[in-house]
Amino acid sequence: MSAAPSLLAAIRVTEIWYLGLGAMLFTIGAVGVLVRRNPLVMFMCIELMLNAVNLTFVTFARSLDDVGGQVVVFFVLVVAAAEVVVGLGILVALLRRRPGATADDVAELKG
Amino acid sequence: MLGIVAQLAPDLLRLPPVEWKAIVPVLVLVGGALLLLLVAALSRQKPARSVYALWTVLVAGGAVISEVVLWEEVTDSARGPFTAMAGAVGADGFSVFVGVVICLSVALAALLADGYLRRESMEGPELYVLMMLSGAGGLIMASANDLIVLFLGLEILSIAVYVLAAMHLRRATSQEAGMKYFVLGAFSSAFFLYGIALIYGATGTTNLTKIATGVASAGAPLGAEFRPDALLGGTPALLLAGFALLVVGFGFKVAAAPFHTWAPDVYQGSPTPTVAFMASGVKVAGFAGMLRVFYATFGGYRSDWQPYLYALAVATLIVGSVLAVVQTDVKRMLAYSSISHAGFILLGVQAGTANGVAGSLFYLATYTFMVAGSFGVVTVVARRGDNRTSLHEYNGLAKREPVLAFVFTVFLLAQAGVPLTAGFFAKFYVLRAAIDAGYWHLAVVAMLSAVVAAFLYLRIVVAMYMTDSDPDAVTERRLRVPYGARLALAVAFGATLVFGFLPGPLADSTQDAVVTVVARAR
Amino acid sequence: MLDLVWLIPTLPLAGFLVLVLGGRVLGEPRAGWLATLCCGGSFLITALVFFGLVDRGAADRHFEQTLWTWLPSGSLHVEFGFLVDPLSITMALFITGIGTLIHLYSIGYMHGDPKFSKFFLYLNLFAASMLLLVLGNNMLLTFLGWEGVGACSYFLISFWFSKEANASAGKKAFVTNRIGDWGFMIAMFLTFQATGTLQYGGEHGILEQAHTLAPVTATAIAALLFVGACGKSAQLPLYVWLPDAMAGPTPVSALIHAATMVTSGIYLMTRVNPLLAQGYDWLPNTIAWVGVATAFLAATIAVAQNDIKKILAYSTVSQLGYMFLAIGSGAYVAAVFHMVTHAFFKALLFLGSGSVIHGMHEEQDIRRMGGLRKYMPITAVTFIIGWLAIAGIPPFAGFWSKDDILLAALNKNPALWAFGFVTALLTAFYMSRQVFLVFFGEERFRDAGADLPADEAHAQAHDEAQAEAHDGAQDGAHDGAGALAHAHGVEPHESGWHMTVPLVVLAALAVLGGGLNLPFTDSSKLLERWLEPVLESAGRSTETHFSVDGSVQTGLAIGTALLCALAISLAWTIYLRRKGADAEKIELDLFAHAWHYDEGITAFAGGPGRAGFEGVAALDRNVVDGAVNGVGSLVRWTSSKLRLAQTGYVRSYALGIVVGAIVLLGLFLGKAA
Amino acid sequence: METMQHLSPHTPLLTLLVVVPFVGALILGLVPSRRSELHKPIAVIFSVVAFALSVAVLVQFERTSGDFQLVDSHSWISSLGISWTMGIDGISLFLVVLNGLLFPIAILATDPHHDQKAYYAWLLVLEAGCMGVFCALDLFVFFVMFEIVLVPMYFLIGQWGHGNRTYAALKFFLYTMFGSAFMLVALIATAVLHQKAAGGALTFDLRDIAANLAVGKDTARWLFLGFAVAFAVKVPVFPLHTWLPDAHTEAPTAGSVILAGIMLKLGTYGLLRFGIFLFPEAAAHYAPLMVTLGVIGILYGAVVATMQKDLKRLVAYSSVAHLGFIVLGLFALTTQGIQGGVLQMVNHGISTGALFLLVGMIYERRHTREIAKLKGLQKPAPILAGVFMLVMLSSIGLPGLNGFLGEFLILIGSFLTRRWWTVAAAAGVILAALYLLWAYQRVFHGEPDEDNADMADMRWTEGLVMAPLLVLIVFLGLYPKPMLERIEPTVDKLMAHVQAEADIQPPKVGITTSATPAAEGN
Amino acid sequence: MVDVVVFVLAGAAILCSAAGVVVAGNPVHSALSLVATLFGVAVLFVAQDAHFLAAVQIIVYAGAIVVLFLFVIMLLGVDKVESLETDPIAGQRPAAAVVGVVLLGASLLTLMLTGRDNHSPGIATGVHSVTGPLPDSPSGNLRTLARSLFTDYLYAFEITSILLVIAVVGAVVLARRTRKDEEVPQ
Repeated sequence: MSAAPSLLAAIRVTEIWYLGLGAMLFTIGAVGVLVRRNPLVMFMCIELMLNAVNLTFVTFARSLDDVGGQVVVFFVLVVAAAEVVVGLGILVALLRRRPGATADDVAELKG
Repeated sequence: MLGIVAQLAPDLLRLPPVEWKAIVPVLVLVGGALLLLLVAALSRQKPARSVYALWTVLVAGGAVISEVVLWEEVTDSARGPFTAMAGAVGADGFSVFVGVVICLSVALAALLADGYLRRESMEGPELYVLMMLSGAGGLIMASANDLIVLFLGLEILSIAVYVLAAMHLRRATSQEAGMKYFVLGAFSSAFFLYGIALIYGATGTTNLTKIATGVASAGAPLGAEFRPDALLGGTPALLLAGFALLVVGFGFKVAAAPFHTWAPDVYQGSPTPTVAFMASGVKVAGFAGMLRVFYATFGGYRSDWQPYLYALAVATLIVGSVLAVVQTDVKRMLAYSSISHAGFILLGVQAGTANGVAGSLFYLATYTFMVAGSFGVVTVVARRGDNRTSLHEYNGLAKREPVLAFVFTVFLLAQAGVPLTAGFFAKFYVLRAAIDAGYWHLAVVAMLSAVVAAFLYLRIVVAMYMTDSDPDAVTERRLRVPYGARLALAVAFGATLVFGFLPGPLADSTQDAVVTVVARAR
Repeated sequence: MLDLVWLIPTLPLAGFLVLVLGGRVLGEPRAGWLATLCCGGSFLITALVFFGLVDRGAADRHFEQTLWTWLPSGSLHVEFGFLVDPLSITMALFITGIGTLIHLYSIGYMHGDPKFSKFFLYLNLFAASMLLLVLGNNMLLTFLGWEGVGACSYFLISFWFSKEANASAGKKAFVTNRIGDWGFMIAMFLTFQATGTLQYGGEHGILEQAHTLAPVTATAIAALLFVGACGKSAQLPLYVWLPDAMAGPTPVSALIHAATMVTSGIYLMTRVNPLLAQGYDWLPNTIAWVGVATAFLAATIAVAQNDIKKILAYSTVSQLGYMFLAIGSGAYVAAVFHMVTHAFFKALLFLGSGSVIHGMHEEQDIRRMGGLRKYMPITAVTFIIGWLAIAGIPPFAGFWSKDDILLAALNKNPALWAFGFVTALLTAFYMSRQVFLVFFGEERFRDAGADLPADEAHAQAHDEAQAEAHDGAQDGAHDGAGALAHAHGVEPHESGWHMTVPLVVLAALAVLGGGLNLPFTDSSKLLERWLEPVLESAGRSTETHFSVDGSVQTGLAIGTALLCALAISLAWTIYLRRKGADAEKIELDLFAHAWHYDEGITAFAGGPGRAGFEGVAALDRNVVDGAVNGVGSLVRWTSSKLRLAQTGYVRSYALGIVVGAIVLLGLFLGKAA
Repeated sequence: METMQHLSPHTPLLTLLVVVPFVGALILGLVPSRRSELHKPIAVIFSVVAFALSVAVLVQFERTSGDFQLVDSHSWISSLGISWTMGIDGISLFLVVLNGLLFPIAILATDPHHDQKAYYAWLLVLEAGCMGVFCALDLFVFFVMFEIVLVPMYFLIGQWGHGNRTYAALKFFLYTMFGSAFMLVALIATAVLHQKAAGGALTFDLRDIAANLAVGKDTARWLFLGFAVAFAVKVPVFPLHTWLPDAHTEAPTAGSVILAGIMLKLGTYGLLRFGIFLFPEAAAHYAPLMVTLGVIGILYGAVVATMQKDLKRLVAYSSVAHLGFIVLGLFALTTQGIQGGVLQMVNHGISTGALFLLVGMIYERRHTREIAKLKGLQKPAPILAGVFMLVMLSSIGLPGLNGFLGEFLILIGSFLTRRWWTVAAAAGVILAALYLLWAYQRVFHGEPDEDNADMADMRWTEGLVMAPLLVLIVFLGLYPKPMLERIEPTVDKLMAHVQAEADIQPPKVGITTSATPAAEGN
Repeated sequence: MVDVVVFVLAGAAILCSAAGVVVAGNPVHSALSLVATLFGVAVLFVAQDAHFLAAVQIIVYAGAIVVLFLFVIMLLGVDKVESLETDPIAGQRPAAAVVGVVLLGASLLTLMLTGRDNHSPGIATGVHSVTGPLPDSPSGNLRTLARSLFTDYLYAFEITSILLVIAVVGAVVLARRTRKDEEVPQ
């Protein structure tokens, strides 16, 4: 009975757990951008990537005992918000002209 | 408000001193943009549209003046570069030089935009506002002394340009360009940010001065050539991965292969004056960030990043020149050419020497004129709808519009690197830097790619001078060259030739503008 | 008087310049007279210089005059100057002398030609060049004359350029000569390297230095010069241009292609005789064998020719072969002697044939002649004199000179002599054949064209190209004349005095020319004594020490003459008595086709040669330029493939960015790992 | 002449040589297009003034000195040590005069059928550039001039050329630029490495660098190759020659004259000045290669010329052969070879220039250059034929005409060091006779068909324009001493330099200098 | 032990919902999955003592940004289910899979390499507390953060305003309607 908790207790959640999780999240986001055609979902995937970065920053902030890493997350949030606004604006302008268009449909310019 | 707080609770919040001088150029641009926005929004009857452009030029000019004032200080040997805003801003010759170039790019693009907006029946001062704000972002990047500030500047610059790209609401390709630019830009920003995070983890700070000068665990500075690995053995993988991801971000902004893919599509689809800004201002800002981070901050890690910039330069040179060969759209051709120019500028960056930085700066400055002029001509020739950009539209242009054709030819030849144009000296300086640093093989690759790229410029010249006009083009109305565009073309033309004959003063200033680690707080 | 030497080439040159500028204004016949006067004046000056030279002692007969420094470059220093010595002045004398006669003759011959003045312009230029050739005091100036005469020869062969064949013949002559000139040039280079100079005379001249040269060098230089001589003097293997050169107007054939230009090879070899002496023995042997082979070969060919000029052309080749036989045998005097006598009688024969052609209205086929002695008596008589001279019948000039050569050959190698001897018989035979068919027998020109034997049709066809060339003589306006003559027959007539006077003078010289060097006593060997200063430097005695004694010599001479007479009677039997019934037994196809040599070369040049050139041109187009365009195509192809990556799909671009990021990450991590 | 003597020695004659035609071009640019009657006179006046200046240079030239003369130096870009340094010696003197002579002739001899103004302006720019190439003593200035001439020639071919002109113009530009790519890299490397090794400031001064080239042997060889490629393309040396037939064939007459007469000499001049003079040891090391290529060029060019169906193309290939001689002569590294090479540069300019003028006259009358369509022209046009014959014989290398002496000196010079190459090269003399005489036969001989029967003979104006060339052909063939004695001191000096630097012995000539004759090794 | 459980649960939630964002055919589902992911990340923020950030994460991200997404979905009616069976771009999906694996591998490799080379425990090799140490108590978090934001990061803070202006102007410009008849023919 006590073996399992002690084993669990022996396991410490170190920074690499968080960083690894961040890397996974980042990768999922990146892959999402590659495989989804709906531009909205692509934006969401980019948000996933930004979140992964945020997680990384917070983790580093803790291991370095430095507040700077946490402050950065604020700015990332602002940037994410601004990006989404403009991105959705572009999307609105685009989809208003071509309702239901996917990212693949917008491929007139090429070569 | 913060001031009030600070006054009320001095021990709670000790505001850093604000070095106005260092941020005046940014403030001028932002203030000018906001003023324009307010006036345009509040005034009953709309002012003449040219006023917007004029205002933008004035604001950019004001920013340039404030930069020049700053230049006097930072290049003064007694005073020199300084940091401001709690070390977030680094005011040095480099930031000033780049700032001036970006302001020029804003002004030129604004002049082009004037006639363009009227022709395309597009409204509003927003384009100018966004351009000025974007320019402010560029200035922020140039003077950023903190990776976060750099990132914010990059986003300010980019997000505004995403909007600019998508702004021509009646052209489907404009939105397509905007969408592509946005998605890919945000995507690459995420990589860039991740890179910042890794570097933060590796160094413990995002402040460039602190990174560069280093803070040992004991808290004693190790000097400019600080390398943590000197203590630990080998550059930490975290830092190296950070470099790689930063290169992704910068590479995207400057359109270096393999992160260039957006450029042709976006250049082709976006409103042409915007493209002029994109190809000059955005590229300049991207390279400014790159130089600040790699050359100045991580100069001690030169041997780590040089090989990869080398590879990037080779790929960019080849892709830019080779892919241009089969294009039939002039805007697209110029897009590829701008990629190959990025490769040339990378030559200077990767040399990792003061000469290299100076060469890159010279290249960027002169390229701004050449490319703004080129896209200026494209703007004019594209006619209403902004879609007459195919090569055959240029057939026989020399017969119909001899002056325009000649001016365009000069821009094209300058881009090809023909002597007695600024473009030649631009190539000369970066080549010299590369060779000086021992990278003669890269110089050879670059020159060979220039030969391939020359084909593209000559093709346009062939169309203009050696091909007969399309039958319907002859019967069409003559092209109207708006006054703004005339002015812009004249300035660009003059600069291209003047710097082609007398590059000395400009080259000397680039020597003063070599980026350094700004460590002195004023 | 020797100072006047510069006037010798200058006078014809002046004539040339005047004719260039004002030839058309002068018109006919003044242009011709001007040219003749210039040449004649030159002859007079030459004579003056000659006497000036004679006045000097035998040891002092060497005079140089430098006009200006021509080519100064480092240690190379070439003057534009003249060398007067017995050899050059002998050459100059007969060049100007015969030249003047032929100028005069041409006034009549070229009468009515629209390019009358141009013809004389070329003739004067030729005379000037030829005189530079022989009078030049260095190899380079000789070469200037050498190529100059080649160019004039080219101009004159293709004088009636409207006919393709004439133009081709001219080109062929020039190009073939150039092959020889290649040797000449290399010889000059080697000479310069070995001796540091190109001057003949003087203390440091080539001739003085010759005996200090390594034998191998001397041999090489001489051999290369001999290559040049082979070209200019139409020896194997380069003789092919000379028969074709008959496309030119007949006076040209007489002057250039018989009397003067073609003998410049002999002059050259004689000039550099010290080199030959210093060199290895195989070279003189080779020269002798080439000479005798050429002589024999050309004689056999001449047997089967039907063109009156072509017979003479092959005869010239054959006689030149004799001269080289003499050179190779070390008998320079004999060579020069034969050169002079040959100039007399061959010029005479050519001019005679020109007179015949003229009188026959441009007919050149001897099968359509016959019995002409009645119509053109002066021509016939002089021609017959020439015939006897060349056939080696005493006391005509040819007998003496040919005899000298045969003796020298016998002395060198009996085999050489044997070939030379047979050639002499052949010469007598084919010349007799020509004389009999032209001047004797029945008159075949009235129904000409009808009686050509059928089996000769193909031979005729072979000659067509050349025949056409001659038919078309006298420019396009006269084109129909020959054909007309065939159809209706012609009434031959004697030529005017312009033409007959030179014939008579030359006939006299052909009779008396032997007197220059009679073998009876040492004092009668005028030429030998005269040339002694030039030849004694050879290091070998010019006194040929014959291994056979005098009586044998005399016997041989008489025997040869008798056998030649026999050959003549054989020709008489075949062509006059039996009217050419068995002619085909002697006029072998092989001979008619010139041993297929020229045809072979033509076939080669037109076939594999041309194909080779085409191949190189195709190589240039497809491989060398193809590589250039290929690079262009490669770039274009790469571009068109690479642009496929630019799909337009934003997701592909994102993929590209990720891949790029991974690559960079991988590279950096590779560094870290 | 009197006034020329009075020119002060400080008159910057050489700078004027460059500036005068350039100013002429600018003035032409300012004259309105519709004042077409002014264009040709202006062009003629300026080119004649330039010619007069070049004659003044000839008069002022000190005959016995092998040094650079009339040197005129002004700092241009001081930070790079670049200065506008002009000077001539015996090598460049006659090329300058030839340049001065050929341009007025080319301008007078031909008329463009459209766009007069631009045509003459480009020609004058071209003249300025060519003058600059021959006079420049600064590596950088040389390169600028070397490269700038591409532009006017590109336009001349592309706009006023014949059928396949755009292809030819593009090929010409790109091919030459390809070569220059290597040269630019090598040029910068030379200056940079020289500075590094020798210390002191960066300099591009030819004299300074050549005086003590402080780079390693292997480096110098690489640098030499870099330069050599550029010049080899320009010369053109086999197998880099294929741009030439296209460019020559499609160019307008004046373009062909200048291309053949002047621009090919830029390559040979460059090989001499920036190959042999700058890198003597490397030149000696690569001499076997260059000589071999030269010889191949002689034979190959001749063979290919023989099979050409286009008269201009034939003449173009003949240039390949003739220029092969020059390369052979230069790299024989003997006094006679180099002197012959210089002489031949001028001679080839005269005779091939004249040949192209004549072909141009035929083309103007018959509107074809195809040999098969021309026949029997000597009948309707005897004077033209005669002049053609004279020029052709000069080209064939007939003694007594100018073409021979150059070839002869080259061959005799190269024989001293490269015997067997020379033996092969001399065979080119045979082939020259073959292809030119054959061409002459096909064009001028034979009975003219009806197309050719009425061709007009040479007009007296045309004759007048040709006259100087014809006079020179004969004069220089008989009395080249005035030229040779001015060339010789420079060549002697050059040879001394080469022999000292490359550690080679002067070839032995004559028995007196050598105990065992050189022929012993035969 | 608690932190392990929290990490595992939150991590699993994050990964699952992140995967949900990617694989959900309906964009609304994706948006909701995104919210879940954001919550998970917020939990991990809390686990690392970044309480304030966790709150902001929920308010700004989940509350504002995702709502904006949903708003646009509704506005444009793009909530139609995307067919995810195939990818029209040939090879895109396998390439994405490969690239994803490699990218992840590279990232993890980076961490592992750093951990290996680093003599001190942990991955972050940087200098500690450059900007300032983290507060000991959760209550100090906000204060410390705020001070840093308004001193060290004052400039960055100020320039974010530009970003917001751009966002506003951009949205206005792009949302502007145009008349159909002015359509530019392509």
